[in-house]
Amino acid sequence: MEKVFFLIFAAVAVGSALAVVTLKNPVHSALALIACLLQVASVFVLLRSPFLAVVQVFIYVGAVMVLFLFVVMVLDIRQARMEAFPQKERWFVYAIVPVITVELLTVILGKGFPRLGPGSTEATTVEVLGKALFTEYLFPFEVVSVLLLAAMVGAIIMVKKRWD
Amino acid sequence: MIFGIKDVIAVLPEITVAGAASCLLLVDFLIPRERKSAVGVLAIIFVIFAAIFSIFLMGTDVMGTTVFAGMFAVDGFSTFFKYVVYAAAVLSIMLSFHYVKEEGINAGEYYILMLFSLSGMMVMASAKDLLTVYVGLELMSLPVYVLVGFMQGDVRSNEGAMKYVILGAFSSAILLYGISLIYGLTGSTGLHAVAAVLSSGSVNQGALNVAVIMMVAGFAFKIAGVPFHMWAPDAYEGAPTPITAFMSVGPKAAAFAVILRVFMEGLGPAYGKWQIMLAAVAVASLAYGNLTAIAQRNIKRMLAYSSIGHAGYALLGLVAGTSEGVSSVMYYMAVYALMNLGVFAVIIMMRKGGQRGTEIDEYAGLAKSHKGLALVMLIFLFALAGVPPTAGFVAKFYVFMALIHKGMVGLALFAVLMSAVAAYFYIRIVMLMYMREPVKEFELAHSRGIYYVLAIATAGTVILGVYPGFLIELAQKASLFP
Amino acid sequence: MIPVAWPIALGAILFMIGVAGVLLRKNIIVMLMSIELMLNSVNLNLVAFSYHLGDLRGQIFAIFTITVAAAEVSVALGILIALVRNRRVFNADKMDTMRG
Amino acid sequence: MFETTVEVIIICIKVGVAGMVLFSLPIPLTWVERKVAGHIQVRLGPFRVGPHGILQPVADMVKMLLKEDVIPTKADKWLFMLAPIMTMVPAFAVFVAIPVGDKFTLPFIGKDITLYMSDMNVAVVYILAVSGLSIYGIIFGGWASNSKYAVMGGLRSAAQMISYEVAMSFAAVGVVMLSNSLSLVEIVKSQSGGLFHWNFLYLPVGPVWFMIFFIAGLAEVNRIPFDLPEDEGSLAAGYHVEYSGMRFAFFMLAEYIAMVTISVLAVIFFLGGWDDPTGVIPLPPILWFVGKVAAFIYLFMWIRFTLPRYRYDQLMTIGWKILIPVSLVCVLVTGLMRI
Repeated sequence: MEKVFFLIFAAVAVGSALAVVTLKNPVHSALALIACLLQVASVFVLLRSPFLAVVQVFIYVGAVMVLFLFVVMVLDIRQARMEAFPQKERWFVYAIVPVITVELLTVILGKGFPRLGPGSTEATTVEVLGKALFTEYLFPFEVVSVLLLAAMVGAIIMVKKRWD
Repeated sequence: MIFGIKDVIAVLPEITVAGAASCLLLVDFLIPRERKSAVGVLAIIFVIFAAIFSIFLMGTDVMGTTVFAGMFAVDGFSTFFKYVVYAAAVLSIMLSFHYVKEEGINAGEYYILMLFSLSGMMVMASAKDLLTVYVGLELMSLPVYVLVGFMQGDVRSNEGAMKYVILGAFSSAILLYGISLIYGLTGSTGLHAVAAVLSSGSVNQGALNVAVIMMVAGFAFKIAGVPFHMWAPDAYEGAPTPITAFMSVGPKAAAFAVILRVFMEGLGPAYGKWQIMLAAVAVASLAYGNLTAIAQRNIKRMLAYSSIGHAGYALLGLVAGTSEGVSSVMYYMAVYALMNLGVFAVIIMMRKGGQRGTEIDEYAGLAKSHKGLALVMLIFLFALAGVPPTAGFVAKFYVFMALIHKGMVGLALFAVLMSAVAAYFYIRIVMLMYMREPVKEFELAHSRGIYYVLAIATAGTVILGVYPGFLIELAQKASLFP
Repeated sequence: MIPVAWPIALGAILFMIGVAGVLLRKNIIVMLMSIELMLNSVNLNLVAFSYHLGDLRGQIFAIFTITVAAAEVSVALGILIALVRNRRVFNADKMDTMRG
Repeated sequence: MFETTVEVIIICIKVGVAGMVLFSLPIPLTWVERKVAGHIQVRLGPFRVGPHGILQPVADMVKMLLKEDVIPTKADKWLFMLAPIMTMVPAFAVFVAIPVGDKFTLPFIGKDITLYMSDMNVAVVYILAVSGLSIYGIIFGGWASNSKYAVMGGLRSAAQMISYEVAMSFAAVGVVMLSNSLSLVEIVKSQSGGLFHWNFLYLPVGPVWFMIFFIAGLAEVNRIPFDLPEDEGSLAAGYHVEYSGMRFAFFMLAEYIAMVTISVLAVIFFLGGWDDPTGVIPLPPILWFVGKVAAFIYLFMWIRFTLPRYRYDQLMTIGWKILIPVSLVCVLVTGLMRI
């Protein structure tokens, strides 16, 4: 049963990912990316990581993508949305990407990952994650908090009309 | 696991810098626009405090241990690189005082973002876990993206920042993919645990190859190694010049610190795999960087290509994969910081009024009217070219020795050949300065900050060239394998 | 039980689609979205490994990745807005003020 | 096998009941809203169709169904048609995680039936995440209409919802800190035992958290005084200005459900859910729950017909310069109190 669900999610995810890079209108790409992110969140649930799934929906879909759309709309990208696609001068990428993908798949999955077990059926609880985050991973957590402050200052300073 | 006072003491320098940045954000409100240099002065003072704490840590029993559950190492290696980035930050801030006024970008956030970036570099220098490596890397990069685009009204600055941020994020994603594979292969992200599993040999070699390729590619982006260098020339040219100086020195040193630690400690057992890839990147960087630099007319662009070339030299030390190689990279980074900041100090001095000081032709005949400045510039250019008795020569020599001791004579010969090529475009500027007649009167920016930087950089370049022993010994002691 | 190969394969495919998007598209916003796609595939990898290793590290790493990616996007979009204000370009190829 | 089948059937029934209730809720609510408006502003309200206009919603529904469905020529057709559904789906999906009571035992069979579809251990984050998704319908609806007013309304909405989602999440964090759980059932249980155990009365931070949540909630559902996205004065009707007929009805439906969601959440987070405040009145818990929610909905309407609308910059000031700093202080205080 889980496998069937996974295959459905995976198929939709790949389809919408392709849509992200092929659609001409950035707003449509954003919609496709939202779909893809939601599918990946569903896969997280299947992989017994419900907290990560909701974090993905909360931060990525709920905030990051809104930011994207906001910028697309503020800048009124309608006029600039059309671009020649496919682009002839980069034809070689079309040739290389599928080859690398196949190679990646065969190489990575060829011999498998011997250290990996079958996986448990229990979902990771928030309590466990929270404890780990504030003990073992306290240092990176604090670094990320500084990083968010820096990013906030940076984003504001870039966008604010400083003086004219 | 409860954290004690020891963990806090161990990260005191980082706390100082990050805390100073946060406090200065508030202080900045109280300072009127025309006196924003005060924020820079305060920033320098705090960095000096951090440096004092770093010295103080060397005497405590925290030295040589890891804290925060093995995430963060306090050792000679990290302290060495922290000093390089402290120097880069302090000297770049000194270079900025005049320049930001000239360009009309004197905002307090300019210095504050530099401090944030500095704290990221410090985290990188001490990172003992791939997770810490990643967050440190991003904390270093994000403020630099913004600083590159700090000249809001200047399209070149905006474009440089845009290219830098897109390619930076792209490279981070590639690096992360490599890290995720390493995690899957070894079940850990701690460098020691990764090394332990890798040396047991029971890993999927194909997937390991992919992971190593991804990590080499991701890190090569950060040090602007060919073929992952495309962002460098545009970002260097577009950025405010003191930021160009800063990013050509600080982030590069921090990235090398991380590369050395990750490859030598974490992926040490996979030496055979990454050695050949890094050698390829190094050779490509040497050839492409030095040959393309010849054709440049803009001095910042030329220095961008030259920095690509220098990344190639430094990488060669890592390719050797020995203790000597590691310490040669450390020495190279320290010396490169001094001589590069020196060159940029001269360039910033040339930025005044209508004179941009970024075109190479603008330097024609400098020696006729400003003998001292031309001499100083000559010293730095000779150092970058690797002419004895400057420190640049010693640094290159030391890298080549590491290669030769490892038996890689071919690589060493190629590198020597490339430094001959490099000498051409550095010395071309010297010729311009001394042999040509000046086109017009030179205007020079006189600022105490720039003089200090020139003095420090000149002294460092000359003294380390004549008496290199002291710093080399320090690097050897602080090397990963003393 | 989902075999470990499946999410990893999905991740690899999404990653390559993202790479193709960055290399092929010229629209800066779409390039940024492609980068998000790549980061997303990284998260998929990390979570799948974490699940099969019975180890928390991967999930924690993924939380950090998501957070940092959000910060990165905000900075990138800020820079884009500054760029567009000065010069109405959305195509990476039209960023050609500097050459050499 | 039998057990599983029964479980599946029970879940299906729950989904069906919840869906029907949610779909039919706007029918009484529109009538109530107009009547409340009439009484507060001293006018009649609907009075023609049926006694006291009680059949007015039916008439409205017939009108909606029969109205021509207009799609503007230059609109992005697919997105235009998708947008109303995109606002509605998250509004419904939120209710998967919302409990309306603990459980009751079926008479004769003796089987326990829980009054929630699933007791997720990440329910709080799930609700915040999923209810945040309804913004896409608004953004895409506004954008796809290809009309200035609609785009402006969509943009305002996006900015407003993002800004207030921060404050709202902080309020949720406060509740989680007070109740030590992310599961809504646990949060309600932690408040059981009468009025003085409710988070609302966890002094001194409880009332502050409640106000933050309530104000942010008002803004999240675009109700007066924060209904800038559909400001008639300056934006015609905002993001749904181009919509008509059933598609418009979908937007309205989603808006009413969002209002109910916020009321339900406020009751669960702060007012003890189905807990009896006195401990002596023998009413079934579900009635307490419905009663509290109804009181909240009335409060929303009361505010709507009493207060004027804020200016856009005032709205942003309230969000960023008041609510968020206050939340930060509150997190600190709550943390200190809970050590």
